[in-house]
Amino acid sequence: MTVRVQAEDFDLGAEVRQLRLQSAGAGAVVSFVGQVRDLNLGENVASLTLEHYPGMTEKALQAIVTQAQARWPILNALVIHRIGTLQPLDQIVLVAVASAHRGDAFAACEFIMDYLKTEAPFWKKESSSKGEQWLEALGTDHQARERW
Amino acid sequence: MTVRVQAEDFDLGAEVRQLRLQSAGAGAVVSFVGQVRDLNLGENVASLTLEHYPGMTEKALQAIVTQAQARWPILNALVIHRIGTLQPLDQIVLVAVASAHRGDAFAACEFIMDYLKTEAPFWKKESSSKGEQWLEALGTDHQARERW
Amino acid sequence: MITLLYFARLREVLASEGESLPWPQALDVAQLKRLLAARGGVWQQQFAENPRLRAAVNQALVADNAVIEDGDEVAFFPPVTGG
Amino acid sequence: MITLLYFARLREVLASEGESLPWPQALDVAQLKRLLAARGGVWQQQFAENPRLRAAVNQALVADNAVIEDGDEVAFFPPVTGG
Repeated sequence: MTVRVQAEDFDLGAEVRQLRLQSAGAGAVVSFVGQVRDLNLGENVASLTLEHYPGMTEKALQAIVTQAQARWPILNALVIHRIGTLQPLDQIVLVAVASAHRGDAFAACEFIMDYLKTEAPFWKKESSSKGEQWLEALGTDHQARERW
Repeated sequence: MTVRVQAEDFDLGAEVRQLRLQSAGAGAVVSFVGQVRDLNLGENVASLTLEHYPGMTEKALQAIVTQAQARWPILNALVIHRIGTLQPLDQIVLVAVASAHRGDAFAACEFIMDYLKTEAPFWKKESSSKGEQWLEALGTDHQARERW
Repeated sequence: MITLLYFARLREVLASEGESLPWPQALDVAQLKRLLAARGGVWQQQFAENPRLRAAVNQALVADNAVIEDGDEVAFFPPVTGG
Repeated sequence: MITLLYFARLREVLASEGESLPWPQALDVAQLKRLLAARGGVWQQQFAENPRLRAAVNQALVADNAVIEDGDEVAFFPPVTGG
């Protein structure tokens, strides 16, 4: 189980390849990639800056992965979250889960994303043609978490 | 929306990159990779051979993707399924779905896999230390499809 | 004439990839299965005693009451196991 | 002493990344918020009138009744928006 917070981009193909080859008995890998949308709230986004709480972020992500492990028989999981300034269509986050059977990998991957969205201390500030503004948390993210 | 049946391997990173960059407004890409397990039914798998029904396979996959499009607001979807002889840890199948919001991408990707497992005409024959045998369809796959 | 195709384990058991069959009248899948089962041996086993047999007409999965017309492509195969 | 940290929009509004505060006795998060709100102005707005404010003690999310001990790291921030 690996958690990384980094400014650099990540290589989905290489990361998932490593994950699946290291997970003996894995038949399925589900992965989620979040990217900076080219349109957000109707305004053209010029860039997005991600701030985080060093130390707590890694602990929160690790705790989220540990919860997923306790709930589903997953073989391996990887979370990479970027920080700093990103451009439209840049990758923001990767969550990948390997398991013997696909249902567990789908559930655990979505669970990790839903918890990450509401519990991991990251904040997004958007620069658009209208200036800078902090993004507000979405009620739908809290609803998504409450399902589990 | 793209469907491919091929003997060659695929490059997850390149495929998902193309999918997300071609999907205006996409914030999320969920992808599923199925691989040949190194242990299957308790016997060492030496290789797996995938037979298909040319013509019908492509139609069935396209129909599955069309159903997913009708049910969720997805922006783009890709299905690649390999045929021929594969070794343990080889990739078998890729399903990737891009959407504005992650919940739709997760649901549509899992739906496509569940339908593919029960409706797309592929058959697996396993060569192991015990000889050759055709794999039997799993009841759990039909249960998975019935959920939707 | 109709075109018959057999796949996977069924292809091996029947030792045939398929065949052409004269088709003077529209019959349904159940009737075609009885016709093939009447050949006896493995044909009887596969087409009369195998509830897991699947059928497709013109490359779409169908139930036993689907009608087969002259010129159709009819495929028989075990439950699919891809993915 | 306790260490206070402010993040994101809160950091900008308070024009502070954090500070150290003498901590002679164990109080809870609600009491710390009242203490900070008493500074008035934006402090009053953020710590007394902002139901969306989140708190973490020693890098774990906590509710307002969590007790803060001498030496703790206490962070305040808006609802998170990562992913």
